[in-house]
Amino acid sequence: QTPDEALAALANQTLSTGPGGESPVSASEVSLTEDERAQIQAMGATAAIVMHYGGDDWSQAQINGLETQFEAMGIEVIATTDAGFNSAKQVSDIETIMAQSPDIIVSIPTDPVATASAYRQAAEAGVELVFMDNVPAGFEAGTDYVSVVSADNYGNGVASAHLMAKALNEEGKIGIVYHAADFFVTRQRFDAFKATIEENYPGIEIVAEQGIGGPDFTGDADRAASAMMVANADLDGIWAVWDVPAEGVIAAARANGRDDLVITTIDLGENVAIDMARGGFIKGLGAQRPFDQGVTEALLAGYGLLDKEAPAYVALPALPVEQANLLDAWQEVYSTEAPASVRDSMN
Amino acid sequence: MTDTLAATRSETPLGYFKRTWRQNIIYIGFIVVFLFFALTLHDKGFLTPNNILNIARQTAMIAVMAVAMTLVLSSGEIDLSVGAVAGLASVTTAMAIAWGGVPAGIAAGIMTGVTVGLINGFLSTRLMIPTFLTTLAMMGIAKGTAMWISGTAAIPVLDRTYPAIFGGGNIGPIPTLLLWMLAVGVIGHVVLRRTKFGRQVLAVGGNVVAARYSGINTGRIKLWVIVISAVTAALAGMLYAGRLQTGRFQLGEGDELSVIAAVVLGGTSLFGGKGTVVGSIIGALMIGVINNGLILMGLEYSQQLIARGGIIILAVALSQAGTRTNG
Amino acid sequence: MTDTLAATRSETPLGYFKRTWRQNIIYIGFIVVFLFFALTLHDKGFLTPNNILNIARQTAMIAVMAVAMTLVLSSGEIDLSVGAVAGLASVTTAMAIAWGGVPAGIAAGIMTGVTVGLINGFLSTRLMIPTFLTTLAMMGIAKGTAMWISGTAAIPVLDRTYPAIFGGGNIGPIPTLLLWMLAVGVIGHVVLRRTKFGRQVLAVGGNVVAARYSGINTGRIKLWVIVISAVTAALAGMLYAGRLQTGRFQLGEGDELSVIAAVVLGGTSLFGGKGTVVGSIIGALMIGVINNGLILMGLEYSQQLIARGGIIILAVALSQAGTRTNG
Amino acid sequence: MGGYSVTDKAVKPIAVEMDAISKRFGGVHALREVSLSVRRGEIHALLGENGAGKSTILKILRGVQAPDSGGIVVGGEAFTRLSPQLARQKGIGMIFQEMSLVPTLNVAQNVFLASEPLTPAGLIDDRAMERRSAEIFASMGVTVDPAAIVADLSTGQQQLTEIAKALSQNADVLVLDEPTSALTAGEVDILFDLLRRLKTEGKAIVYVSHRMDEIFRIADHATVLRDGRLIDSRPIGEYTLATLITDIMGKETRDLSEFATDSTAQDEIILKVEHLSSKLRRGGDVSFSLRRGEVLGIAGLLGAGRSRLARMLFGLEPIAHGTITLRGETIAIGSARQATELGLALVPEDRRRQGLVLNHSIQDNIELPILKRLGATPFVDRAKSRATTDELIKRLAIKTSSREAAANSLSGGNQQKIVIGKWLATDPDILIMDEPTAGIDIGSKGEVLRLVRALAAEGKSIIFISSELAELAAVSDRIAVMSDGRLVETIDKTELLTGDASQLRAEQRLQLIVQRGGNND
Ligand SMILES: Nc1ncnc2c1ncn2[C@@H]1O[C@H](COP(=O)(O)OP(=O)(O)OP(=O)(O)O)[C@@H](O)[C@H]1O
Ligand SMILES: Nc1ncnc2c1ncn2[C@@H]1O[C@H](COP(=O)(O)OP(=O)(O)OP(=O)(O)O)[C@@H](O)[C@H]1O
Ligand SMILES: O[C@@H]1[C@@H](O)[C@@H](O)CO[C@H]1O
Ligand SMILES: [Mg+2]
Ligand SMILES: [Mg+2]
Repeated sequence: QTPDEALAALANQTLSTGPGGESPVSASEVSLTEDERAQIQAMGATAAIVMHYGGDDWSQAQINGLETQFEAMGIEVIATTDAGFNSAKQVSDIETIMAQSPDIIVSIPTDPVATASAYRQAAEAGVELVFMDNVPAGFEAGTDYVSVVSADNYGNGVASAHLMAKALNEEGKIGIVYHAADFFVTRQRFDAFKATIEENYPGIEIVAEQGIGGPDFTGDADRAASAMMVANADLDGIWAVWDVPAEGVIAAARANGRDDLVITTIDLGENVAIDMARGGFIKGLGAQRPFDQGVTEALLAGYGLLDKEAPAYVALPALPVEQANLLDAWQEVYSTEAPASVRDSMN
Repeated sequence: MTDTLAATRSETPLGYFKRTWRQNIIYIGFIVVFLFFALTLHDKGFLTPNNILNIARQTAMIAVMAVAMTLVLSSGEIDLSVGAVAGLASVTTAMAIAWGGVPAGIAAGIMTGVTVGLINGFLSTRLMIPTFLTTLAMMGIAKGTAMWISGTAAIPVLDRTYPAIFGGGNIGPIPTLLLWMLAVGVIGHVVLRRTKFGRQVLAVGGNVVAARYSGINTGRIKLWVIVISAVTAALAGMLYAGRLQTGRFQLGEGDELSVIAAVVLGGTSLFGGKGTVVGSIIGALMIGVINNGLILMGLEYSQQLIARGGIIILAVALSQAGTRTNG
Repeated sequence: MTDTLAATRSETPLGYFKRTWRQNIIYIGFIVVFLFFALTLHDKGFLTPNNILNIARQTAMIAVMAVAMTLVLSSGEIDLSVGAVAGLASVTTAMAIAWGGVPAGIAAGIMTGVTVGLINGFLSTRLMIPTFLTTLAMMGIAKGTAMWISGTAAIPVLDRTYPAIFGGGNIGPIPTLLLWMLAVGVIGHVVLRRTKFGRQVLAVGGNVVAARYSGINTGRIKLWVIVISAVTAALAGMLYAGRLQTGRFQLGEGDELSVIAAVVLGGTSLFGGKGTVVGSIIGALMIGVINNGLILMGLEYSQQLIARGGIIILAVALSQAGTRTNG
Repeated sequence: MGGYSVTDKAVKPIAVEMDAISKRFGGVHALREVSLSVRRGEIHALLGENGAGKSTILKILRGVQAPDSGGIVVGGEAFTRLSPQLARQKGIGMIFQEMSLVPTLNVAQNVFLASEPLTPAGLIDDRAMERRSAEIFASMGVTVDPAAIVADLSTGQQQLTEIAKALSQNADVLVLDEPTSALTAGEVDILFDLLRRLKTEGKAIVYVSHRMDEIFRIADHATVLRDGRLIDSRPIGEYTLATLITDIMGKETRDLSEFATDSTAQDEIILKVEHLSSKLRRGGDVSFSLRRGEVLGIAGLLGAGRSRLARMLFGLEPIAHGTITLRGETIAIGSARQATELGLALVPEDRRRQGLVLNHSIQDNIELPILKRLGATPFVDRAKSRATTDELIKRLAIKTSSREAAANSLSGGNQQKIVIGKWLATDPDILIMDEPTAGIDIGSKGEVLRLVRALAAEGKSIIFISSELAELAAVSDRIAVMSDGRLVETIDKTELLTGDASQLRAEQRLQLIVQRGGNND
């Protein structure tokens, strides 16, 4: 199987499974009828968005999708919070929001264990919970929460591995810059990338792995990547766990005069898109569809309000992006045309 | 130190207020901020008992650490490791509970604090490395250790009694966290104001040379203060573990800044010699109220950050207006 | 302050070394750490010119801010907002470049620094709010503003000349970042040691009453120092924007602690009156060398954190051994 | 205003005129409509007991404090207040009582602070600064290392630096607020020569001191304040020592010459010191023994090692060689805490640095060394502490609005009294006093000396270090003379007073011995 074939196969399947092992339902199957919409409109419901981290295009696009869809459903967003990857802060955020008794909370838990009791409190107060990517420990779909909508993180990890292999002609030495924290989605990608390379590409050797802790993920990645290139003069590629660290890897490659370095990552941020458009270091990435994810979550919240039976686990497939499909991919991911900065950079 | 004595002298209440007004900035600021939110957010549940208790719960760990930090700053030192130590203690406690039950957990948490405190204290008072550097280094060491022994994972606390005592439960309608905060606050206040130890802490911070010339073992006082700070940070970590039923290295991350901010806001000098535990707790509550109020207002995170900074400055500036001539 | 004068007095080199040894801790520590890595990591490319230049590049922003922070601490103040201001300036610069090209970008970056500095300075010197609080509040305000105007997105810098000048390019084999660091360092050193302004900064930090009695306008000196710090932080942000070809609110996040650590490590007192720009730069480089060396060693992130803390303590403790009697 | 005679007026033009200056600090009236005019070519003594308002009016003149009301005329221009910068421009230079040096800078940098010589490139010329500082010190006839960091200097050297700083400004009006409180006779002589020279150059000089002999040696005119009010202002010739003291104190006071000289020393040797030398400055050698009930005075030139000796005895400076035998037992004193427990006390020479936590209250300062005695529990018995404080405030006549007042809101002399008080409260067996009367007014000085004698009579032993030979001669049973770290001679008081028993003669003989560094003829 060549990388291209593998990527093509990937387009039609979702590799991640739900928290309870549920097989994924496609987002396209989630929808509301005109009637249902009107019913929701009439409720005058309120919603809160509780994020884990707000520092990238992915989070912004999620919030965008949610706000857009909520507005269309006549639901008011009364609070948006950002925990900066800190579970204690996220618990406080949930508690605070509960003072306003929102009808809906859409959230991504920083930590399935630590935040569980706070979500539990909300669930018991009758709030409709919809999760992104990941659910708190011990939560049952249908009873405790409505549904979880996930990007296919495992699939994205796989995609970025095939893209790496493709750009390297299945041969070379690579390094990995991963998230040094036990965070569900970033761990999934890391596992998927590594497994895919090790199983499918004997010609590719992983010679360095380095975790980064944040909050300055770009700077951390820059230092890590620089050191990798110094210690392994013959390094051919580096994988970064999402686009923000990838930008640090780009800076390092540039500074070290390694114009030939191949970088792949996850998430279609503007900066990595520009680099890809220019034919720079980023040869490929697995895109999530954060805008659609947000829209789907909002719709599922509607299911909750109506007590309509919802699928337990909805997943959006991974979208492998290369220079060739960049502009279309942008359209698909963000539901808007790529910005001029990206378009003008296409060579 | 002066308030309790006012009565012994012939001074009008107004005179007393005028003399101590500057030290009481934080109380005025706190009231102003609270009233502001109470008025603007009354329909958003700000004043509901549950929300008020939430604020107390969310502030408790910061407040607990702020009590000890008041001693630290009063003695002219600083402790940047408290947040990381809290995280480490949450992990060691959770691991020990899993291994040997609640007593083991409590012992592990406290031992974590004692160990860290002795190392910090030894480096600072024997090797004369400024506490800024020792505790900054310790911040990394504690965080690294917590990540390492937990494999960066969250360690669940499955025991039911532990959370009930440490941070999770309620006694009647009152959250245990509130009781912890009150207990630590009262003890800290009495220690700083009423005990010989507290007097020595303030003297060491006010003028270390004069303290030494007065026969105070300045090194030992500093050592104690540093140990107390670390143990209190560990206690905060144990409360985090109880509240979240989890030990995790990230718990407490960044708290050092909130803690020091609460203490300085409360009127304690960064340069030593002056400290008020009550002020520190009010300082912590004020930050808690602001955080809570801004979220309830429905501001975006970016706007919350801006507003929080603005409110802190405004509260201090307003209460400071008119006292400038003394500068 | 005394080193340039040694020659005028009859003193043996050994005597001079003994007298100034304590101030030179950082140099000794730096050499020890460097040699340690050079020996253990020679086969991993630690000593390759490229790696050395990498260290310089990665350290440049911290070093640049550390130069101004040396003035700030010397004057007895503190600036916690530098990291957030760097982030904000990276965003304003990137946005202005997109709108009006490089000159607009440079103007926007510098204006950001000036504005923030004037606000910080005004609040601290006119309203007498401690800089710890003003700059902490500003940290939130700057970060919030950066998030807000950028919509938390990264703002790409598409222009090609800007990165070449600010942080991205090389002149011959030498990275421009290194030149920026050297230029700022030399200017800072001369300002602090050889100008009236620098002397007044040290006087204000050493004894503000004495400085005022000597006819120094202490408020104005502090204002200037605070403005210089903000402008330098903005410059660091502009260098970030050049190096990463992006403006983003997170750039510089957390740098305040690294910057202050570098300065304190370098021998500047947190309590004012004493400062060395060269020490601060070496302090920054030392942190850079440690970060780099530990990654090259292949340690895990958690182990790096532990080792970094340990090495900092060890380096300071070793070089401090034997000077304890003076304590 | 003021009490000038017509003839005076004709000769010397007025340099500065302060008119009806008032100043309050909270409830304290530091100054009530005080006027002061200072003439060129004249040394004008400003006198008054501790807390009379001397420093306050001078700080107003130097622009570092603002008056509540009143006016100031300098160089023909009228102001309601001055700023430090403005005062400096107007040629007003000042030596502050609570020295205004930057401890982290070196001597030369302090001397030229805010008036640094520049190189042609506009940079500070540190070499020139050191050179010129050295020249100033040379012209003063003293040696201070211009490159030494001020924090490392002794109080006396700091005072010399402060003087050099004021001189370097070449001021037209030179204000000296107790410039000699830490100086020995030799330096005082040098300073007076300098002041006389400046006077002939037409400078106006305001001089504050509690040492009455200095006033009569140097001043042309005297103004007396009491309780913030102007009492009198007249040429010095119109005063006698007795009338001047009466003006200052508001009542007649005995002066030192009436001091009882009967020794109260008992036979028991309580402290014996043999061949003591400091680790921080090698080459010292001090041996003496101290009896119960004895007052041992210690004299010496500046830098003779007297303070070092005090610190060594009190566990604050490491000892290189020698033995200390206390009550028959050889001991090693490792810290001040240990020394305190052994029944020692030290009133240190630098009240601001070593003696007080300046922004703490009087009571807080006084209770510091006696915390152990304030109750058996970990809690401070505040009632007992209050009682002790109130008693000391009364006993030492400390002028303050309350025991809660911060130490640094008190006048210099009153601060010094707190330091004495806090160590008296420990009820030590051996009391070491290092320049205890520095800055204390004549009335209180007599009280302090009487107190010392009373303690001796109770069986306490006192080591009394002083640069003021008159009081040394008055209070001591024996006087040890130190030079260059060594104790070179011990003179019995009776020996000093042989022949004719005049206090003055004794003082002069003592000075000769001190100057020579021992009676080696
Ligand atoms: N900053 C201040 N705050 C409050 N009170 C003050 C302050 N400065 C001076 N005072 C008070 O003003 C009065 C006059 O003090 P001042 O220092 O002028 O006395 P002085 O004549 O110089 O005394 P001394 O001989 O002891 O130096 C004293 O009662 C003193 O307590
Ligand atoms: N442990 C210490 N505590 C205080 N001062 C010290 C100490 N070690 C050294 N010094 C410094 O030593 C120097 C000697 O000053 P000191 O007053 O003791 O001189 P001295 O020779 O005793 O003079 P004098 O006879 O005039 O008292 C001072 O600059 C003092 O600050
Ligand atoms: O999926 C996102 C990543 O792309 C990054 O934003 C970190 O948070 C995760 O949830
Ligand atoms: Mg005075
Ligand atoms: Mg002395």
